[in-house]
Amino acid sequence: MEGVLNQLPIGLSIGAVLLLIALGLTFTFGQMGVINMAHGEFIMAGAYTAFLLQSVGFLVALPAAFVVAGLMGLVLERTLIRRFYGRPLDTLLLTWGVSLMLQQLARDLFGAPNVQVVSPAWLRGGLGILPYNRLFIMALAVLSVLAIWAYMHRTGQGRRMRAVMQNRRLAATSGIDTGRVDQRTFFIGSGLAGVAGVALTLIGPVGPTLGTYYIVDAFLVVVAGGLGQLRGAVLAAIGLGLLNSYAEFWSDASLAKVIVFVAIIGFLQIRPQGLFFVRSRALT
Amino acid sequence: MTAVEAPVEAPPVVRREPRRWQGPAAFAAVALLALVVAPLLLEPFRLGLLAKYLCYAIVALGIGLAWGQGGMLTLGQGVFFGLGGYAMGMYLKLHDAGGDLPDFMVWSGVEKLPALWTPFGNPVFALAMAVAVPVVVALLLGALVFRQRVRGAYFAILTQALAAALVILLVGQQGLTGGTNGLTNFFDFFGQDLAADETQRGLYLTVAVVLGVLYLGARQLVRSRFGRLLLAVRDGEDRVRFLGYNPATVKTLTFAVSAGMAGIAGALFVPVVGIISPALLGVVPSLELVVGVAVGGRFALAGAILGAVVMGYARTYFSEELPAAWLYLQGALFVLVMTLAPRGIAGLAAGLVRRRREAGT
Amino acid sequence: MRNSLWRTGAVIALSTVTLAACAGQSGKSDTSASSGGGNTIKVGILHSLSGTMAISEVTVRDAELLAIDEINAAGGVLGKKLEPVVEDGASDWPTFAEKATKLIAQDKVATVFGGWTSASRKAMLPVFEKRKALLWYPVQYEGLESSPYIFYTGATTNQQIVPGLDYLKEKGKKKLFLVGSDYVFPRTANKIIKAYAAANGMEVLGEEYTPLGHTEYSTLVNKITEAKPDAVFNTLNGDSNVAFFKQLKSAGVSAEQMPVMSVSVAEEEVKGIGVDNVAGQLVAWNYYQTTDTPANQKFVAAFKAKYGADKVTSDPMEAGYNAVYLWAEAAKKAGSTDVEAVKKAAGGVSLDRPEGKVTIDGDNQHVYKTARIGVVQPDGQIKEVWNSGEPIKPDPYLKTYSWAGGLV
Amino acid sequence: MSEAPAETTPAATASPETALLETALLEIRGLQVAFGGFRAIDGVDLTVGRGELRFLIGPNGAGKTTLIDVITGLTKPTAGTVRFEGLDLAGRREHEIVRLGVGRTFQTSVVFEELTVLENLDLAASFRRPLWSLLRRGRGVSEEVAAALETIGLTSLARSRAGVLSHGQRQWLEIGMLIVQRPRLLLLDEPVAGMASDERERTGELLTEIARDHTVIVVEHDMDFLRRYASQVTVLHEGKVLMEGSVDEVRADPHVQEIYLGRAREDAEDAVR
Repeated sequence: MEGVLNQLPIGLSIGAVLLLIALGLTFTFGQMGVINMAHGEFIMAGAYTAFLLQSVGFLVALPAAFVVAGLMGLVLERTLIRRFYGRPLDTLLLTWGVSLMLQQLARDLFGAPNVQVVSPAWLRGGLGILPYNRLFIMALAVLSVLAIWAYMHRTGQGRRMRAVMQNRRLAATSGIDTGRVDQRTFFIGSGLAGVAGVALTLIGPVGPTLGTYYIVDAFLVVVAGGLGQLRGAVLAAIGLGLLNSYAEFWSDASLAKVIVFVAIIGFLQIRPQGLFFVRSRALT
Repeated sequence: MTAVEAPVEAPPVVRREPRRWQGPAAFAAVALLALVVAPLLLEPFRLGLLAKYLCYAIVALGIGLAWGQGGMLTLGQGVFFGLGGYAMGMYLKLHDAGGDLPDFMVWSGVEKLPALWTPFGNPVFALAMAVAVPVVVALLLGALVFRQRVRGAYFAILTQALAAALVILLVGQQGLTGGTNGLTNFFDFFGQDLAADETQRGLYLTVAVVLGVLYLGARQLVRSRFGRLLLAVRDGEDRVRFLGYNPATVKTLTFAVSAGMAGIAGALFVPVVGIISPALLGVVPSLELVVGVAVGGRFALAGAILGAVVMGYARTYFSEELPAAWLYLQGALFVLVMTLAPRGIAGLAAGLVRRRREAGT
Repeated sequence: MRNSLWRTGAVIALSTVTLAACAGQSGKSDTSASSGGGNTIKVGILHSLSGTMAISEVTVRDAELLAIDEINAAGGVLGKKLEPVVEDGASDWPTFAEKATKLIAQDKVATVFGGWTSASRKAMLPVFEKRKALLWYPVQYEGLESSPYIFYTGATTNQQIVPGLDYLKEKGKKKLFLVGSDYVFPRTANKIIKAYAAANGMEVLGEEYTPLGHTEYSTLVNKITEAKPDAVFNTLNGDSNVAFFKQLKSAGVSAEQMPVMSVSVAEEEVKGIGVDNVAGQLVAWNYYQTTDTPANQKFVAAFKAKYGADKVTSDPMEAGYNAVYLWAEAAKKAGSTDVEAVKKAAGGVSLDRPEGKVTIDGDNQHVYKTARIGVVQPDGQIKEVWNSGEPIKPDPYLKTYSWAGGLV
Repeated sequence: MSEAPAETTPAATASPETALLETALLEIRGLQVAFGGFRAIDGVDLTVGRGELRFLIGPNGAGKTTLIDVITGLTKPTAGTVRFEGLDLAGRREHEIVRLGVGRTFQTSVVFEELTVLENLDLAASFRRPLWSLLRRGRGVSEEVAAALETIGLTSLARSRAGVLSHGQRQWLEIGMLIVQRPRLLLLDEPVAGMASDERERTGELLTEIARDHTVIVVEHDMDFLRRYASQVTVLHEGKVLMEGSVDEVRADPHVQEIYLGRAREDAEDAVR
């Protein structure tokens, strides 16, 4: 019985991980229609940043990873993705090519084996069933969501971002430099992947294939949550986290993945556009 | 309007109305090359590899149909390939076991042949299932997602998740499927020794002929009214509704056809290569198939086939010569093709032909 | 205009790739045609040099190449130098079969050293049996196999898992929890463990499998802590070990109260998991870098000299290194590299290797090996705490164990 | 998959003869549509009889296009009923409504640019064929399609890709595609928006010709066009029917004038969008 109760916080903490890895994607996918398969490799870049900076300090790695992954995203946006707006399926394949190259690059830079990232001492131990590092990840997820919300609703840049998101053409004719907004969006979305990468070093392996372990889950969260919807992503991540947690508790890890997939297909039967979506009158 | 629903990159401007004899002549030339020249020139090992690439080309043809013509980017084609492959593998396994339990069941602790396996002892049933199961799965998935107007990126991601889920399922049911090992160690193919060079040559010719027939069928489909309807659905699904058609039906049928092709390819792949395993139908192999189609040219059926063969050869070559560079090269090739030649080799070739024609007149 | 330039460039790039591929094929054929005689013996080395398994398999390739260098430096085999032909299995089982065919049919190698995963071995097995060629497989595996064309230089179950259980039993650990990746080796291993437990008054409280590459272990850790076993028997593979040990450690489960016995965690993996997460845990192998034999001191020194002082050596590497020596010795004994002659001569071939004395069992083509239980040390090395005293006779089908009667 | 073979003739979908006599072609009662809190349509009643040419006018945001969207199944109403030939259209999907005999065009024309003019028309004309028969290669031009080509004046461009057509030609092609569908109710959404004056004239003639043997509803707010081609007009304003009557009555109405005075400003905003 205690085990069943324990699955609740565990589910929430799985949800927090899902939310962290999917948050940046909600931006780039939801807002710009860019399906970035290299998102997983930005997570990896964040994790390697934590590896390189572990002598300096874990908390320093968070902003550093944000900047590193963000800059990688920015470069990707400027050099390649920019040419592909409005062609999301092509972008998907393009960024997959990029992700292959980034994986090999990581292999050449850091070696194929996993590297060791030591968790900071203050994250050892735990509260009840949840270790401190899980609580930290949950707190980080909450903070990230709050920061994003504040950015979008309380700053001029954020307002412009929302304007572009709702109606690109109107925003452009109203004098908003949509190119710059796109760059910023991509920087932030990729940067969030970097932050997720730092957090993941606490609980998972740090190696060249790290990104591939999370990318499909991240996309499922975005699909279930709806395009570009912050609250959709939050609810979907928590929902999938809980589902995962209980499905695995009562069956096993393999079956849990299949159950989650079936649940998402079923869910899309009821809400084909995800939890939340913006109504649109236009016809393609 | 969301960008997700934006139309795909427009195909070539040239109308496909070359001189009457050109198409059949080119087809005959390729057929001659594939059926006569290749078996004479290539040593058995290389011919076997070519047979493998041609199996992938059959899948690619289906992807070309679904993605190039119908705008449905399917990242889970490995699922259908695998279902076809497993159907064939189950028959071969039972045939080799000759009434006993297949070897892997013995070491997985299965004592009695599972009911699911029993009918696969019949080759006709197994062959029928190799096509029917993928088609039915595609019809079901298509009916569910297309009716709800799930499309574009959503559809791509769902098919990808399907591939991931199937792999996990296959791996988890070791007693039923052979787990990660998959099904392998086949000896006899309809009375022929699978290790013999003649058998492999015969298999190669079978694959080549099947590919040719499916290509002609797909071509007919593309040029029919249905093909135009498919193109219309690709470019304006919502508009098609107001022409009185249900796009979901059109897409589901096309998706099922492409799944059936992948199933046939999987069934042929098993005797050619001698193994079917979850690793062959997961997320990455499914994506690699799509890469091949993009490189060859997704808007032309022949381009899809060409792409699969070229990527197959490139993979073998680099894996023999520069294994560490393969990921870089695959990634780079892909980025280059998507940015510089989104219509692939076929698009480039069409462009060259057009330019020469313009220069000539 | 600019556009068409780009296009032309792309055409050239693509056709270069295609041409290069074709040229490569013909070049290959030429060399194979001229390789019939000469003063060298070609041997194949077939491991994943790319993909997920490259992490592990590259180190085995390095050890095998080291052995070939050493043998060549000592005069080669039958007066000829060994010439390695290295191929990449690309972590893809059919590719292993394809490359094995190439090595045998096109390069005409005398023997092949290769494979890591059971799946890759199963995929290669029909190729070697049909073409009557030899494969030396260097990794511990799930047993229940004895192909006449494969030599198994890693441990079979009675040389690793059974001793691991013996050790736990000796320490009074009666309640076990089984954790494994979802594939053949863990499932077979756990079947054996359950039979052993039933016969030895031990209890299996849970048996859980996770997909390969799984990284979310909080639910599993919860299941384990709720079941309260005396010990965990871990057959997880690869990256999953990292996530499992990190999450187990942060859940506050210590090695003292609930030790984890692992059979796929060696020196190389300890580095990736992080020593602090795995220190104090148990592992079962036949060889450690710290194993104290004269041959091992030589091996470790030679390996570091060739590949760098920071490199570690591990059990599969040593088994691969041994495989080359065992084959060379059998060929010398047979006076030929002919497959059937080598097979006949191999039985009884015995050498002092880094792990101690190894002897080929002619009946099942496995190797007598000494089982060693180790504890992970804070410096990342593994310290031996128990060994079987003498090499254990390989018994892939566990025929000599009465409790295993119902297994096969 | 099953629906296509079932409906092979237009008559198969028609309701019994008696119902035809008693009911109007289109009957809308108490229609409401809300987007979130915003009421795009707020209690509209509308009856269109057989053979009528009805103009729907009103400033931006009056609910004209939304009304058409509801009739054709693109938007679901919050309340109220839409009956076509006595059949309730609620819950029917777009293509099903088309199959009942309701066709429409869009403000921004969406023809299939990759297909030729002929192929576009052929596709529109074939929807009643069973699906399997579509697998055959369609060769030759049916009389119906040829006639439509003639009507819309695109015979000489029949084998050109629709992508090369001018804006006006596209609109005519759309109308042609609508004609070959043989609908019993045609809904045209701003057919002359963005057209040059000679194109407008040609479109007007086309409209008159079609209206001779079809029931047509036209959404338009070009007053000039209205004056020349309209007879019966319904004015919508803020989701409600403001008035119905002849063109002259409507133009003389002070309310309507008041609404349309503000139009210049809204048009400017429209251009921005």
